[in-house]
Parts: sequence; structure tokens; C-alpha cells
Amino acid sequence: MAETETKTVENEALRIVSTSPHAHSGSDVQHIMLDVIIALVPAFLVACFFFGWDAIRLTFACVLGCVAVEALCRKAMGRDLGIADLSAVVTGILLAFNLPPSIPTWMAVVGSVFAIAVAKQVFGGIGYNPFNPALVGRVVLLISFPVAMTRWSQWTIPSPIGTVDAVTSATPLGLVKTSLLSSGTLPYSFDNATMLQMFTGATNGCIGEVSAAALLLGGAYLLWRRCITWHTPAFYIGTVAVFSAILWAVDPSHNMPPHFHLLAGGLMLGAIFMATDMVTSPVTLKGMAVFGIGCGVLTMVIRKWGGYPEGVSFAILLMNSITPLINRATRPRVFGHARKKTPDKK
Amino acid sequence: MIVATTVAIGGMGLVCGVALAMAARFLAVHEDPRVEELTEILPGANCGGCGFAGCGEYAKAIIVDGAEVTLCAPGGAEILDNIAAFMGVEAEAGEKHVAIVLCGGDNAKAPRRFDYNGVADCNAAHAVDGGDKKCNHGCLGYGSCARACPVEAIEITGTGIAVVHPELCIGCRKCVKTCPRFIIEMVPESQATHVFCSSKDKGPIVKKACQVGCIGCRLCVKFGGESFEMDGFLARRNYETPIEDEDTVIDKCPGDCIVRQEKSAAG
Amino acid sequence: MASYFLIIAGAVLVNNFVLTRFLGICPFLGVSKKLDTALGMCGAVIFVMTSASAVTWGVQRFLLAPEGVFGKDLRYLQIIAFILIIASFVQLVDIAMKRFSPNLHGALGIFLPLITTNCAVMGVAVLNVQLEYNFIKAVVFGFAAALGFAVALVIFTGLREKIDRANPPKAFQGVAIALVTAGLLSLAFMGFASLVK
Amino acid sequence: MARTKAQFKINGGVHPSYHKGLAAAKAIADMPLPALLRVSMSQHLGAPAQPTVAKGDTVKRGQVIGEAAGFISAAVHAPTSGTVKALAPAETATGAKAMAVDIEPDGEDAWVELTTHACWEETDPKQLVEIVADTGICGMGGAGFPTHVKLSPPPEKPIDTLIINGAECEPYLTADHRLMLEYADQIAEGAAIIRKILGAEKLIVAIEDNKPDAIDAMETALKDMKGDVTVLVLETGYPQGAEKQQIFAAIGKEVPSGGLPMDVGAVVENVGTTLAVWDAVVNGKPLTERVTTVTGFPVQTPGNVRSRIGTLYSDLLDFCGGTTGEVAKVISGGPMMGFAQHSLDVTTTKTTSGLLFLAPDQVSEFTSMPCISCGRCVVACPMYLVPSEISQMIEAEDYETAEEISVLDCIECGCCAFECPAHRPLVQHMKQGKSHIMLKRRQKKG
Repeated sequence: MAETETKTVENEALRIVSTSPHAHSGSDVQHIMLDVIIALVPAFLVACFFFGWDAIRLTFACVLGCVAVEALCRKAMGRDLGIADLSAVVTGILLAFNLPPSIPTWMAVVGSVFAIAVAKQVFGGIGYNPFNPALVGRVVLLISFPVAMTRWSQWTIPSPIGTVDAVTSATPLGLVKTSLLSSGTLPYSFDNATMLQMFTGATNGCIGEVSAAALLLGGAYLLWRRCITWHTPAFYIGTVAVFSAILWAVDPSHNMPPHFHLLAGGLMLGAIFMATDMVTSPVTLKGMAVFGIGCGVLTMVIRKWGGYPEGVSFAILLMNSITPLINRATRPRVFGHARKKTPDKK
Repeated sequence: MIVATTVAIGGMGLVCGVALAMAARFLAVHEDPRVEELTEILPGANCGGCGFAGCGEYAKAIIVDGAEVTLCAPGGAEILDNIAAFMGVEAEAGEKHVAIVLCGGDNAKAPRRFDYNGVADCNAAHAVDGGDKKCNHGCLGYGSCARACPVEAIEITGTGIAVVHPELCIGCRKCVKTCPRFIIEMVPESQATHVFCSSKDKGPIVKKACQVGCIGCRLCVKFGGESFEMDGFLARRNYETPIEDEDTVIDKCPGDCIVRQEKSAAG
Repeated sequence: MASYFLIIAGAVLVNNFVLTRFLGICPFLGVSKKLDTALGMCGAVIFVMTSASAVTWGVQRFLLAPEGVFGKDLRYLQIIAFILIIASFVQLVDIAMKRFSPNLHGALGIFLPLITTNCAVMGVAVLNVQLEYNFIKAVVFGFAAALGFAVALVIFTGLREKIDRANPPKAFQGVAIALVTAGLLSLAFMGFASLVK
Repeated sequence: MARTKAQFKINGGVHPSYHKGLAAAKAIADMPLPALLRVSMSQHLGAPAQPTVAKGDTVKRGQVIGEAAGFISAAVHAPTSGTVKALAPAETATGAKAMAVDIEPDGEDAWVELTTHACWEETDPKQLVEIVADTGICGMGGAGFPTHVKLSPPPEKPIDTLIINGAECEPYLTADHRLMLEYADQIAEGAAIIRKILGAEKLIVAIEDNKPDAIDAMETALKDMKGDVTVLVLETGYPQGAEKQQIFAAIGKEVPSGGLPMDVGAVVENVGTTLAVWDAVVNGKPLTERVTTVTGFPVQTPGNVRSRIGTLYSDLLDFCGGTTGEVAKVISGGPMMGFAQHSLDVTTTKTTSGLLFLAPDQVSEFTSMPCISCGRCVVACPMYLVPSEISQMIEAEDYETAEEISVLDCIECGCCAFECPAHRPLVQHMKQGKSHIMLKRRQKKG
């Protein structure tokens, strides 16, 4: 018996011993991030089609910037490199997608530094950051360089319908805001052709947010791969639809219709890719629903009454900040506990 | 002008003062002032070594519940004297005891029996198939004691074993309580020579599990007399009796587990 | 009615005392470790700020202003008079809390008397004078400012519980990382800029 | 007699790869007596038994060698006739050490005198419980709660439902499946005995729908039974066989937190236990053997082996032809809740339902990565816990909050860790938290 023991040690490699379970679903963080990257490919292709070189330039600048900053930070902290989990790549792509095409490369790199160094690695890296890094990067740029971040050159694009179309020098939301502020009227009526343009991406905006179609395709992929649940995007988009529908029904001469709000700005990008960021959104399904509703309300409040034409980034950051509270409030009733909610002790 | 100023400020002060005085009177809370004073005397490390949640609680326990005054290990003799004087009792401080990890089997000397995959915590590791160290009484080296230590006096060496720095130890016993293998003991601070093994197993078993284990040969008892005693197959130091011929005992120990702890090496 | 709503929305969201005016940072960092304590602090601050707003308005109007009972311009006494009032209210809360909730009193510790020096309270009193609010508006503004403080504190406490479990590099542990988080939270609140003019 | 689909859906759960095909078709094989049987006195949860033999004693099969110590304890019997070679502490499958009796079989395999109760229908239920206690039967599915304790509920807790658990939701394991196929009639009679003891009106046999042949077999066996008898078809999914989940799936009632199934008028018995009760009552035989699934891809001939309690794992493996290729992990039990073993120098107990060998490519290791808050564990948890949060509390050694958010309700089923993309050792955190809290409570009491 003692002999068996000796044999075990000397003749075989040591066995692995751990607590149960000894089986695993096989999913890991790297694969999830890879799936997110794959889901972003359609939007990237559309961006390349409409913005050409700028889309490629910004995406590469941000991805390289984020990965490099992540590696540098990890090294400076004396920790494992940890760039293999691809989360920095995702942050980079999302940050680039949230930038206007004309912004200089160095600004994109500054955004990447803030996104990774200040919003993520200072907290200890993936899993610890309370705010979505890409959005922090965008908002820092938006506040620091408001002109560059809202400058949209007029450009001519080959429309997918076949004709050549001129695109105005502002985003649809920006146009609505300035028009309402200056003349108190809506800039244009929202017809089917405009809607189609905005659905496909033939409109002005940040490079990754213009094409609702491509983003929805990516969202469908993420749902199919079980990377996200439907709760956050559905409640987010649904809330925006309901909120804008009410405003529109009350006063159609000063409010754009709900389908405009769904297609305009960064809503699709935000709802599908940013609000669903695992680290900074709630863990419970109920919490995800609350999170989505909150994002929707805040987005519409800022779009309607705020100083900025677009509120998606701020809305998601604000909801990020109350994610811990949502988690706390939406803990499910534990099996075998009374139906009544147990009061939070002390 | 000056009159107005004086009246205004003075009047307001008077009104506020009267209101507060009434509030203080009607909402008064009786509190033994000695608790606060005694808390001041205690070291304020809030280490919990006394068994109460922090110095304030201990002070309360002494005054309200009449707890022992000798429980504050970090305070040492000086603070004990102060407490005793404050409470008007007599108490004698023994010699300060410090913690020591009675195991010398690091990764180079004591093999592991399996590849443990899990939480890096001794209590967690000990609960998984009995711990991965081949010796059942060996230090697992996952640092539960080091994390429990309020003053960072315990270090996990590069070779995977816990070592207490006696000069930093405040004697709070938290590590003693947390070690799942019960191999940390309190020893008088002045003593430097210890039996660095806690295995009560028979010699052959110890030999297989560790190069520096006590095999129960009794040579230390033979050469060191009453300064050592046997606990089954394990030799233990009897700290009451000093070792006469320390070098011989250290030299004779076949397991090399009787070691004089060098202060400089530990510091 | 709408103007009151604007005062509240303005003080809570747009010009949040903590996140935009950077007033009251001390208790904001000091008592944001546990939600229960933070809620207790919120209650204390709401009480002190609302009542201090009311009383300081009265003092300003009837004692210090030239048209007050003394008929002289005593406005140079503003700061000392306000401090006296605020300190008395804080003392009152302190005494009452010690009596009715000793645990909370212990948990808040030094931060309870420190409400006295909480610049947010002083700030609201002074702002009331500057903005020339009438009595009701002053009380509403005081309450809304305190509510803004409470909202920021509760949100931050939630975040704090998350970042306390985070793993920042050594140089950033503790208050440093809390301040970074507060900065990011403030960044998020900038989304409300010019929500209310 | 009716066959129904489960009406109530349990929360969460996971769908691991079952790999039941490795051994499901293999009929139960009897293993010849090995050279040594080491019977641990710690066969189950609760107090270990007290040995009643000394070195050198000769024993007969079925003779008591360890008597129950305390209420939650069961007697241990000699698994064969032979000589007691040694009494020494030995490691059990959980890694703890417990006293064990080494018996060298004499090859005769002679039984002690047995008292049979073929006409149990006329026997007093109390006497039947005594038989169950005397024959050392304990739950053979998992934790091994002594069966006689379950069968003697206090009078204020009447039992109306008896559930026979044939779910066998653990991947790889097929022992219960084979028992239902080969001993359906005996299990049915065993169920009837337990039903009589409890006075339970309803009898439910719960089986997952991935075992249609077992469902058919049990249906046939229960055809003529009177009263409210159901074969309940459960959706295949883990953990359908967990006691609390199964009760919910069967009758839609939640066992209260910290309570027992008897609090909702139910008792769950595993099919193996039911068969053991039949054997004990009808044949008078104490529990001395059980069926263990020896399986895994590295095993030469996986199968379901009936062996004596106290058989060395190495002997069990040898009987199955040893292993081909590298083995990275050995598990006593199933992959979701079993205990990993560092050596095969451990012996079977009454609860050893499987012995599983995993090749290196099937082992996924835990990491110390931080939680990425994906929420998959929350979706997977059948107890509606928030494992991510609890595990972070325990990492931060905040046991009080962990207790507030119900870590003690965790059933350690492993669904959370199975799903975790960060590969965090969630179950270990739960175990750590639970043992810490329980220790604190004990210290407070005494």
C-alpha cells in the first residue's frame, strides 16, 4: 500500500486534484471577446465602404493604441500581460466606432490611453472596471475636443440604391437639435428614403454607428452565440421607442418619430455592443432589464432636453455607475426562501 | 453698529445654546466615561487578538463585563501595567510570546503528492483531498496565515513555506487560529532554537514525505535532556528548560529539523 | 411649479453639489464604504441642509439685511452667523443620533460633526442669498442640493463596494482609486450639462 | 399507475456532455473478491461508526464491524468473511482520514445468519425501520444520509409523497440506469416497502427522458401497484436529480431554506437505496455491496461493476482492464459533484456511485481570473443564488455579507463553475464560505 503511493509519485506525472465540478462548458473569456470582434465585422465593412481610409485608420489606431497601452500598464504594474483575452481589442474597436471619421489619429490614441489606462487598468484590469472603457475614452474626447468630435465633413457617397447622394454635414440628431434650437422647427420630414439611408448607413455619424443593419446582424450573431442575452438591448431599444413615440404623439411638430430615434445616432451600437458589456452591466436578468430601461430613458432625456444631441454614451455611463446598486436590488428570491422580499439587514 | 452686531450674534448664540442644552438634557445617553479612557490606553491596533472586535470593544468588555486585563498581547508589559493601574488590579506580564511556523519542509525538501488546482488559500487547499503536500503536517504555503496577520509579520518564502519574522510579530495569535494544519505555535520571544517539524507520524512515513522531518529518534532528548520532550514520534522543545549544549543537539539531529533561527536571516 | 422642478432637477442632476460643484467631497469619500452608513449620512445631511437653508434665509432676511430688524447692513456677519447656525444643527443631529441610533452614530464617527465644515451646507446657504431665492425656493433648493448629495453618495457607495474588491496597483489603492472613480462618475454626470438652463 | 411529464420546471441548470454511452449498455458485472477489503468507518455524512472488531478477529459477511455512533450514523458490516488484518486510519475519498478495518477475505464468503421478512406487508413499520437501521443502509446517490433517519420523520411532519430518484443526472454515470433495467421489480417492491413505512399516499418514480428503456421498465414493474403511483418523466438536464430540485419538479413545492424534504411532506430515495432496502427486508441482507460505474475514455472496458464495500479503487480499475493512455484526473463520483483523487489507494464506500477517469484533454483547469460579471452563473444556478457576487465576497473574506446573500443555501451542484467563462473555482469559494460560517456558528454555540 505504501508501495502504491511511491509508485504514484515516481512513475506518473502528478494527477490534478481540484474541487468539483470537473466538467466545464468550454466557454472562456477569449472566445467571448473573439465572438464580439466577429460580430463587429459587418459594421466595420460598412464603415470602410462609406468612410474608406478613415475607418481603417481610426480602427487600427485605436486597436493598436489600446493593446499597447494595456501591455504597457500590465508591465508597469508587474502583472501578467493579459492581452491574450482580446478585451483590449474589443475596447479599441468600440472606441474607434464611436469617433467621427475626420478626427486626427493622435486624438484617437489619446482616447485609447484614457480608455485603457484610466478607465480599466487603474482598477486592476478586466473585470474590475466600473465604467465601460471605450465610452470613457469617447466622453473624454467629446469633452476635451468638442469641435473635432462634432465636425462632420460633407461628403458624397455611392448610395446602396445606385444613385449618387450627397450627405449633409451633420448627423441627423445634430441637425434636429440645432434646427430646434435656432428655428424651433424640425429640419426635415422623415421619409422612407431617409429611413433606408439611415438603416443601411448612408448617413453622417461616428464610423461604426451609422449602419443599423450591420449592427443588428452583429447583434443576432452575439445572441446566437449566447454572448449576450436579449434583455438589455431589447429593453433599451424598446424604451427609446416607447419614450419617443409618446413625445411624437404629443407634439409631432417638435419631435422626430420613434423609428428615427431608433436608427439615429449610436443607439444600435450602444444597445447591442456597449450596454451589454458584461463587466459593467448587471448580472441578473431582471437587472439587465432595469439597466436597459434606464439607458433608454436617460438617452431620450438627453436627446430631448440635454445640451448634447446624442445621449447614448452618457446614458450608458450613468447606468454603469448604478450597476452595483441594480445588482443589489435585483437579487433573485433564493429557492426555499419566503416569497416576501427579505429586508436588507442593518 | 457695534451694538447691533453684538446683539445679533449674541442673541443667535444664546438661542442656539439654549436649544442645544435642552436637547442634550432630554436626549442624554448615559455612558461610562471610563470606556473611552481605557480605549485610549489600549494600542489602537484593532487586531482582535484579545478575542473582541477591536480595542473599543475590549475596553468595554473589561469595564462592563469584567474581562481579563491580560488579553492584549500587542500592548506588551507597558500597556498591561497601564491597564492594570487604570482598573486598580494587579497583573503580571509574562514574557512576550511570538508565533512560529513549526515546519521546515519547503518545496525543495518536502514533495507534493498531487497538482492542486484551485483557490490559493491553505484552508481551501486543505479541504481538497487533504491538501497537496505529501506530509500531512507540513506547511502548505498558500499564505492563509500571512493574510490573517495584521502587521505583515509572516512571509511566504520563494520556496513555498511560511516564515514568521519574530521581531515584527505582535503576538495576536490570528495565524495560530487560521492555520488548518495547526503547525503555528506561540513561543517565548527569547528562544531561537526550535524543532521545525509538527509531524507525529512514524519515522519511515516522515522520511518519505520530507527531508527535514522529525523521525522520533530521541537523540535530542538524549543530548538535550529536559529541554526536549517526546510527543509520540515527535520531539518538542520544552521552553521552560534552556538547552545546555545547543550545538551538539543541533548537530546530532539526523533530520536536521532542530534549527537555531538566525535573527538577521529572519529580518 | 415648473420653476421648483427646475431647481430640483438642476441641483440634483445638472449642477450636482458633489459631482459638478465639487462641494462636500469629505463625507463623500469618508462615509461611502457601506450603504447603510451612507444612507444614515444622507438623512443627516438632508435634515441639516434643509433646515439650515430655512433658518439662514430667515437670519439673512430679518437680521442681517439692511431692511432687517436692526435697520443696518450686517451682511458682513453672514459667514459667522451661518456657521453658528449650521454648527448648532449638526450638534442637534449628533445628540439625537447618539440617543436614537448609537450604531449609526458610531459608524459615522467623525464625519457627523464634520458636516459642520461640510462646504456643501455653507454653499447652499450662501447660494440661496446669491441667487436671491424667496423662502420656499431657498428651502426647496436646500433640500434638492442635499438630495443631489444623497444621490451622488448612494451611487458612489455602490461603486465603492465594487472597487473595494478591485485589484488596483499599489499606488492607486484606497482613496486614490476612489477619487479616480469619482472623477469618472463626474464625467458621466456631464451628460446632463445644459439640461436645465 | 400513470406516466406523466414533469409539470414544474426547475430554475437554471446546465447541459453537460453526458457520455453515458460508455457504460450504459454494459450489464452489471460482479467483481470477484479482491485480496483485501478496507472498510472505512466513515461511510457517509455524520458521525463515523465505532469499530467493534479487533485485529485478528474472524468475521462473517454481514457481521457488524462498526456500530452506529449517534442518531445520524449507520452501522457498518463486514463485506465478506475473513480475518481482520488491521485497524488503522486511512484516507477516504474526500481526503479526510477515518478509522478503517482491513479484512482479508477467506474466499468462503459465508453470511451470518439472516432473518428474512418476505411477508413484510404484515410487519410493523417501526420494525421495518429497525431493519433498515440494522442493515446499515444509507443514501447511495450522493451524500449518503442514513436512510433510517429519513424514514422516521417526527409525527408532526406527515409524509404524503415518496419520490424514487432515478434521474441520474450526473454525466458518465449509469449505475442507477442499469439497476432500473435489471432490477425493476425489486426496486418497485422496495419502493412499496418504503411507502408502507412512511405511510405515503403518493409514489413517484422520477426518471430523466434520456433513459426511455428505464422508464418503460419501471412502468412495467409498477403496473399492478395500487394507489397513486406515477412514473414522472423529467426533462434531461443537470441537476434534475438534486433532492430539492427533484421535489420541486415532482410536486411544485420548495423545501424551505435550511429545512428538510419532510417539511413539504416528501421523502426522496435513490433507486440504489430502494433496492438495498428491498434486499435488507426481503432477504435480510445488510448492505455489503453496491454497483459502481467505472468509466471514462481512458478506461479499457468501462462498465457497471458490483463490488464489495471496501474495494480498492485500483482493484476496481484492474477489473475493468486498467487504463489506456494518460490519466490526468481521477474522480470518485460523477464529474459535477465527485471528489478528485490523488491516488487509487482509496476504497469504495456505500456512496461510491462512480469512478471516473479523465484524459488530459478533458480536464479544464480553474484560474484566478477576476469575475467578468457575465451573469451566466446567475442564470445557471438552480437555487436562484448570485454565485458571482458570493464568490467575490468570500474572496474578500466578507463572510457576513456572503451569509446575508444566502451562501448557505448553495447545494454545490457545480452549475455556476461549469458555465463560468473566467473558469473561477466558484464551488470551492462556496465550500470555503460555508465551512467558515458553520465553524463560526459552532464556536458561538460551544
